[in-house]
Amino acid sequence: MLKISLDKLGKLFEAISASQTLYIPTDREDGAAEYKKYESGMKLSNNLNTLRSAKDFFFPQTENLVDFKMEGKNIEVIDVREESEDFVIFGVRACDARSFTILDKVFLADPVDSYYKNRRDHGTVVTMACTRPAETCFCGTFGIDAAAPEGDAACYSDGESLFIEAHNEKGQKFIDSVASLLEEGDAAKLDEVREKTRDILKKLPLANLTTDNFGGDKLNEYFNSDKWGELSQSCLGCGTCTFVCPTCQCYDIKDFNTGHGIKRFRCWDSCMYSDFTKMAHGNPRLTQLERFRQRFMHKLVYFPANNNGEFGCVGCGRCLSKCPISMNIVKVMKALEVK
Amino acid sequence: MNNDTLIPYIGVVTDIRQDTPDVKTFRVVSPEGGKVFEHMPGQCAMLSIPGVGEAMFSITSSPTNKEFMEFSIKKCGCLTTWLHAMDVGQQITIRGPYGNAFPVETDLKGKDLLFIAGGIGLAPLRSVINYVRDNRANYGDVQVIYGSRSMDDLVDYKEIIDEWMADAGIQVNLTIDNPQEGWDGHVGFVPNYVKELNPSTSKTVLVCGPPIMIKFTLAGLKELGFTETQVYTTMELRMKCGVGKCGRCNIGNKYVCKDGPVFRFDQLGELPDEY
Amino acid sequence: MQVNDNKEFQPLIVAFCCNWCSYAGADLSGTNRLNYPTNVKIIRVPCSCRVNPMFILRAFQRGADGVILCGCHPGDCHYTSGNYFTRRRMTLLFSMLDFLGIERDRTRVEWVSAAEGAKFAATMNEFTEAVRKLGPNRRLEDLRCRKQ
Amino acid sequence: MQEAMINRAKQLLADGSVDRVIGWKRGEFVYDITPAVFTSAEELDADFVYDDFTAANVSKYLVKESKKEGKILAFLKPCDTYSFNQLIKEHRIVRENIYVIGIPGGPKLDAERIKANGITGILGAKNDNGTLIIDTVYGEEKMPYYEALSVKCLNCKSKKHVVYDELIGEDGDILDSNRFDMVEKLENMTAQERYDFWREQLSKCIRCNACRNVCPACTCEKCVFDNPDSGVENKAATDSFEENMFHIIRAFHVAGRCTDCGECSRVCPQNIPLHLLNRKFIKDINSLYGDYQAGEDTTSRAPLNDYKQDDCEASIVHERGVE
Amino acid sequence: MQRIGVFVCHCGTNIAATVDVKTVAEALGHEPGVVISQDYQYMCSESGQNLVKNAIKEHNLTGVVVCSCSPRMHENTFRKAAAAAGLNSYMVEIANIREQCSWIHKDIATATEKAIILGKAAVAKVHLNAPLTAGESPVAKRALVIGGGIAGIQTALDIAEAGFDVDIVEKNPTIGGKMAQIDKTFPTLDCAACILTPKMVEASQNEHITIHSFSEVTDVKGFVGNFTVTIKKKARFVDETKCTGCGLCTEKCPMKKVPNEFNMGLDNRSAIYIPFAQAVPKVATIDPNYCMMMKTGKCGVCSKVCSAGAIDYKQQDKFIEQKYGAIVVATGFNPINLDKYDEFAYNQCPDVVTSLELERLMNAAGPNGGTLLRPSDKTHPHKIVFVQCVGSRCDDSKGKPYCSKICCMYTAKHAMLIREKYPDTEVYVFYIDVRTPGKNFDEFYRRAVEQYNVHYIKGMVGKVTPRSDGKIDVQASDLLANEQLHIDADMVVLAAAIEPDKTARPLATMLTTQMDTNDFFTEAHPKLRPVESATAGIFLSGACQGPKDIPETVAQASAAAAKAIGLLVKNSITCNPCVAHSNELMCNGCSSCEKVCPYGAITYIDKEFRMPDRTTAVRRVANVNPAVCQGCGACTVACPSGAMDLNGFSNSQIMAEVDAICK
Repeated sequence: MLKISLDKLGKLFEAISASQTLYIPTDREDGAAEYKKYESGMKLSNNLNTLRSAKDFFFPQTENLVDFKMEGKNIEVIDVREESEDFVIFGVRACDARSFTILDKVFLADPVDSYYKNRRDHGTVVTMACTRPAETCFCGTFGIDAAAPEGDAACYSDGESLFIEAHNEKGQKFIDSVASLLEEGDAAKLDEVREKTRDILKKLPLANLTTDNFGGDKLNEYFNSDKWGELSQSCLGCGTCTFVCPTCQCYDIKDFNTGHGIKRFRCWDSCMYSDFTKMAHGNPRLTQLERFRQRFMHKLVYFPANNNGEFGCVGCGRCLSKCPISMNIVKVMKALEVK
Repeated sequence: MNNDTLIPYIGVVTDIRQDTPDVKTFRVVSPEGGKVFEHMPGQCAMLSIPGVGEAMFSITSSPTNKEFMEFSIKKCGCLTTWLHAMDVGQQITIRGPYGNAFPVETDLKGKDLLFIAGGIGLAPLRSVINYVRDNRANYGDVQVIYGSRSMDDLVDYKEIIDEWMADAGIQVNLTIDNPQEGWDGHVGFVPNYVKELNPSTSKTVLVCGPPIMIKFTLAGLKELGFTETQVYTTMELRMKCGVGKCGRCNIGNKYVCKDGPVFRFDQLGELPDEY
Repeated sequence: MQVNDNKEFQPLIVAFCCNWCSYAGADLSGTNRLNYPTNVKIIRVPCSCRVNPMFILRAFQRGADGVILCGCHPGDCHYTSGNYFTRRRMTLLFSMLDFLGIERDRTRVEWVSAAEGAKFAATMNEFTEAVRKLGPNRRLEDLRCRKQ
Repeated sequence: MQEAMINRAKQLLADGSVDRVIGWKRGEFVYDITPAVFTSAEELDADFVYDDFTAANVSKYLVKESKKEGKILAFLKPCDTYSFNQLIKEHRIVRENIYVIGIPGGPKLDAERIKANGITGILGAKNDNGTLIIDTVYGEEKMPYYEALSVKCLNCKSKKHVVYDELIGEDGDILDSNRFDMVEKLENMTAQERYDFWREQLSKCIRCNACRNVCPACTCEKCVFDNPDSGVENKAATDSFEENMFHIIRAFHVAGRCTDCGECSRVCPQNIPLHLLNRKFIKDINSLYGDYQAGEDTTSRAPLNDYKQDDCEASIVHERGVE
Repeated sequence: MQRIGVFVCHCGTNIAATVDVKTVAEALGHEPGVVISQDYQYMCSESGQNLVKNAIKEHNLTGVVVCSCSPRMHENTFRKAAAAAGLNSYMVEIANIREQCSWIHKDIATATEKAIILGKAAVAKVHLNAPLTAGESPVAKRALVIGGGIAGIQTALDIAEAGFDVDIVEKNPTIGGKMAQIDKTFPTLDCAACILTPKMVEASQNEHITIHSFSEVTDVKGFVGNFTVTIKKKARFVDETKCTGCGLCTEKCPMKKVPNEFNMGLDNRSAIYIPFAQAVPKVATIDPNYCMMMKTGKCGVCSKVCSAGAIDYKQQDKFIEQKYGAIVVATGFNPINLDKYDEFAYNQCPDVVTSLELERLMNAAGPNGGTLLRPSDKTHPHKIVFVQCVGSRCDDSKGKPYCSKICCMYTAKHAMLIREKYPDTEVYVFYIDVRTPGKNFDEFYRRAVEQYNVHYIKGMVGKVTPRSDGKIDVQASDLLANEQLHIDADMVVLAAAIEPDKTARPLATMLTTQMDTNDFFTEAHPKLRPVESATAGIFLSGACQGPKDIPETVAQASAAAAKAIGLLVKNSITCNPCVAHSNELMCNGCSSCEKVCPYGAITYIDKEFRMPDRTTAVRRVANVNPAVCQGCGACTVACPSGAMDLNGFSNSQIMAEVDAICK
């Protein structure tokens, strides 16, 4: 396997960013990690994961869809789409890498979302295997191996060097573009590291969480569970879980009148919001109970029902640490499981 | 880049017809003339005035009409108020067609059809009725039971009288909720009228109207011996994208905009009660 | 004097004027033919206390470079107390904008009575100049609204 | 403390004084505690928790809970009692339906602050004379206790309960806090520096509305930012302006009503120091219109609904501090 | 969407010389919703108005924008024109392109550009205008006057004169107020009783006037034209309808040691009493704090001697509720309490008196039958010192910051009367300034100095010390002579500041009227609406609004009456439709709006709502009374949820204007 010494990472980043835009997770002042466009001297974060998920790269919080110009009774439609530039997201964790597969199932399903596809086509995902998972991690629940992430190319660290391997053509192209910096290395030590990681994963508090009970077949049973009331009673109805979630993809389309034209944009929306399904003559999801239920039913039941049993959660643990009142999918799964 | 379904076309409103005090029917063509796109009966389109709003409306004209599309729109919100105030010649944006359609070329083919509509609920069915009329040979008996609050609230009344009632191929039964001067037809609620008329259970039913009417009509049909697999309806939920991605019209594992809006009642029964 | 040199930056000034004093004061400066720049556009409100902070932010969002609020002198409010509330609200709002690093000279409250046509014109001249010096509002604008 | 609270709650449930108890429920880890309503002794015994990580202010839940039938027991920390009082003052909660037990407050620990120190896999934590000893998947870790404290507790303004029906533990005093230090520090920066500071902070905003939805002062039936008819509705911070707009207007709407409970900053997933905006208003109000502590009482006039004929002019903003 | 007509006025050349009106009309014609855009020489002329009217009919307009002079000039003209053409008059907006454009700008290009923008803002606003209808509310044809002093009496008489029923509520057993206690009036020196008592009698005999003496207002509900007032008739233990006022009871009453309020406590009265001979109503009142019967149950003399059988020891307070269209406040004033003024020894020496006490001492019906005697030893004082501004124009918390206005003149009056009657008496007046603006006032003062040789000394009295020999040592400074003085006075008279009656503050709260920091009622406008309070339907009469002498009081009383009559003659009042209204679905019931409303137009009601989940819930929501709201909009900003909005100047309208201007 090809490798590069960890102390030469800077050089690697320089080389990548010379030809295309590179995003790496880097530490913020408050200690949290976030993806930033690489600039010389920027350090790769040691944090396990970024505060916001990597979905922003393909499905940004807001994006302009189309512009209109209004003149008298006439409307002019202005297509604002532009071909995306090539970019690399480096250091994506296994959970986030899987989230792209899930988002693909939505946005690349017919009719293809050209905005998403445009960025997906031009982005190369380079993942990074985890070595220090956190207590909130439960990617294993969804069959994700944090020590062997997906992505176009994957990296593994043995503490001294970073090993890189391609998973597909795009990944290979990426490796080829920086091949001059890489050398052939002995990946023997990697297995050791990987085993160690897997041992830790097994010891995590949520290691035994399973999805065995869930899936599309018991839809109404889960829907009608009497647990929802208790689970949702303290939900604030904010969108934190939705917005930090790597797989949540609901959006709203809105018009903004700039004074000299209309910009139609889409932005993230949350099924937790009271006006999400509100219509002029009523709202099918009247209370927070229904809205809360929708989010978890979608991830644990509806999504798998439509996608061959694949769940709409990747176990990244962001909602576990970010929910203002610490209600989350794990608690929901455990509560429903009891039944 | 390929055209994206979220980027709309321009439509020109060439005719506006006041159907009832709060329903107008708008005729829409492409700026170059002709229809903006083809559709099947029961399908919908997203109409919008940029800056005002965008909403899903069922296409009330039949696909067999090759010149224009029509939309019967009830004034109830911001966008519809705007649409009601506009003049002929106004451009709007339009995208679609969205959703499934009534299975006119499959399950409904060769069947005796019973259309039951209440109020503005006639709008989506009108597309099917005219489609059936234009392909009359492909279907058996056709009966339309249509009711509204009053005479004035019967949408497309002129077409019903002038064309449908004059059409020997279909039977039309009209009713209004309360007696009214100048009305010598039936008076009473649609569900009751259906029971009174006691249609043959061999018919396949297409029903559309206010939720309460649908509920009682379905109950009445069951009493008459109809099964849920015989009855189709079309649903309305808040929609944004129209292509099953934005998440708004999600009921269970279905998206109304993509998997609907036409559902058979047995399919609806499998969904969680959240519509 | 008004300068119409195209090269010079022409700020957009939105002035909210209360109907009873300041709007009348503005009328008076018109009646007396006292010039002030065309940059100033007046919006009439019943009382300065009708001005919601959201209106002021809205003006900045849409491209205003300065917002001035004029009302009756304290104690002279047609509605007895409106401008006292205005004063507190605007003091706090301006202080907050300042706290966020928005240039202070883009906002102002001035009490102008119906008799103070000259003061109105002078205030507008002065304020327009102050804003002109600051240049275009960049810290509180909405990029989408920027004129091409 | 937790024991005493559970016992008292059970007593009150048993003798019919209250029908429900609002408190906190233990989670999967030591720190993920969820506000919850308990209706039975069994539930209390099983799940009720009150410890160093129990930070959530439950007073806002009483807006809904107090309108339900029956009486509810609420455990309120000193800072929560201020929010509670303010809600009473604004007629948002039905006092008769609530039995308030004042309980000692913080300082509380914040798991996010522990994690910010690079400590991960947290399984437990305890204070050992100023050092926090954290049990993790990766073994024992240590950090200064002070650095693990929730931001909202660092500048505690009061340990006194301003309202209660009974107390468990002793009442404290109003503290001479240094809560305005950071505001002052910002005030002393140049306008450009302040602008840069806030741009960096507010550009992190993801408009999740957690700050608003947790805020005990934000109990509007419909928020202007959710109301399409308000003209300022916005769902996403589509432009830097909207990031500013949302936070300025939110702070303005709670100015004179914000009790400085610190929940906004506690819940912000992006760690934006939102409380500084509110504190700026509090500081201004104190210095311009006289000391005022929202929630201290239920009768005083809020500073923005009040005036004095000799209030300072708005131009004071132009005259003071750093340009 | 509206169908809007735009009408651009040339105003001769007033507009057209600087603004290219054709270009303006052309540009505005392209705005959305504008179906016709025209310019015309004089839009306000009859033919101009016809142009507007015809266009409204012809084009079926739903909105009109007139680009012309200030709306303060012709907004009403065009509103009327619109109404005449069948369009709601509130669908008209004016773009001010004269005063705020053509007249202040010189360059045609930029002025035209600005005029277009102003026009666009008006068009944007009209798009969001809604037809408004002025509501009407009926007027109860009855007035309430609170306070039965000269102000209240005059107001009541004037209102009654116009044929309206009017009630006077007086807290004391008799009407008359302070004027009844005064001996002579300045500057004419005529007898106060001689001019007041006929008015009191007139009031009592007027068929339109009902006097509720010994009564208080305890509750006020409602709004202009429609107040509901609860009046407490305090128990006087004498049946008013039976008592003939013969006075036998007061003579026979064994308890005679009650300080007589009417004479400022300078003599005593009986426990059952009639305040003074000309009291109206002339009805006895039992003072339960002193009555033996009431205190011990043993006595009953008055009951025995009353041939009318009017005594009723068991009488209870009675509450009556009455509807009024207008309320006049005439609660008057009182001298301030001088307890804090140790330096003047008011509490230590009976011969240090206030001016009002001096009035009683000199009054023929007073304790000494009109002979001026020292209260301490009933001897004639030979040296009297008057101290001015005791508690007036005072910076410290003991006194009042304002000038009490009447003291200079009454002191001159006192000095003059004393010198006239007792020429052997030396009179000193210590003053800061002598203020005599008023008809014949300065002449009056000069007579005191020049004709009566009153010693006016500009200076302050530092200390007043009663001496054991009965004299009073007055230490003072003469600022003009720059020397310290010691005067051995026999009497010292303090011109105590006056302050509003203590009952005014709670009353103001009930009436939701404003008061200043000194508890004087605040007038709606200090210059233009001096007798109206800011709360519609509440008028101010006399010294409750500020210190006043008698003629001013009477003038204001009549003015207040005129204002009240102006209201009462209407069968209903047209309300300004540009008022606030609350969207109950969004209202939090937090009371912020109520707190900032200067008119008390907002009340809270508990209303039942159908919740979206089909349950019902009772919520506290704000309710604006459109008859009381004046449309300032303070509440709209105080409301965080935006539930409160203002007709005619709605949030969306103003924001649309902002948008249009910034476009």
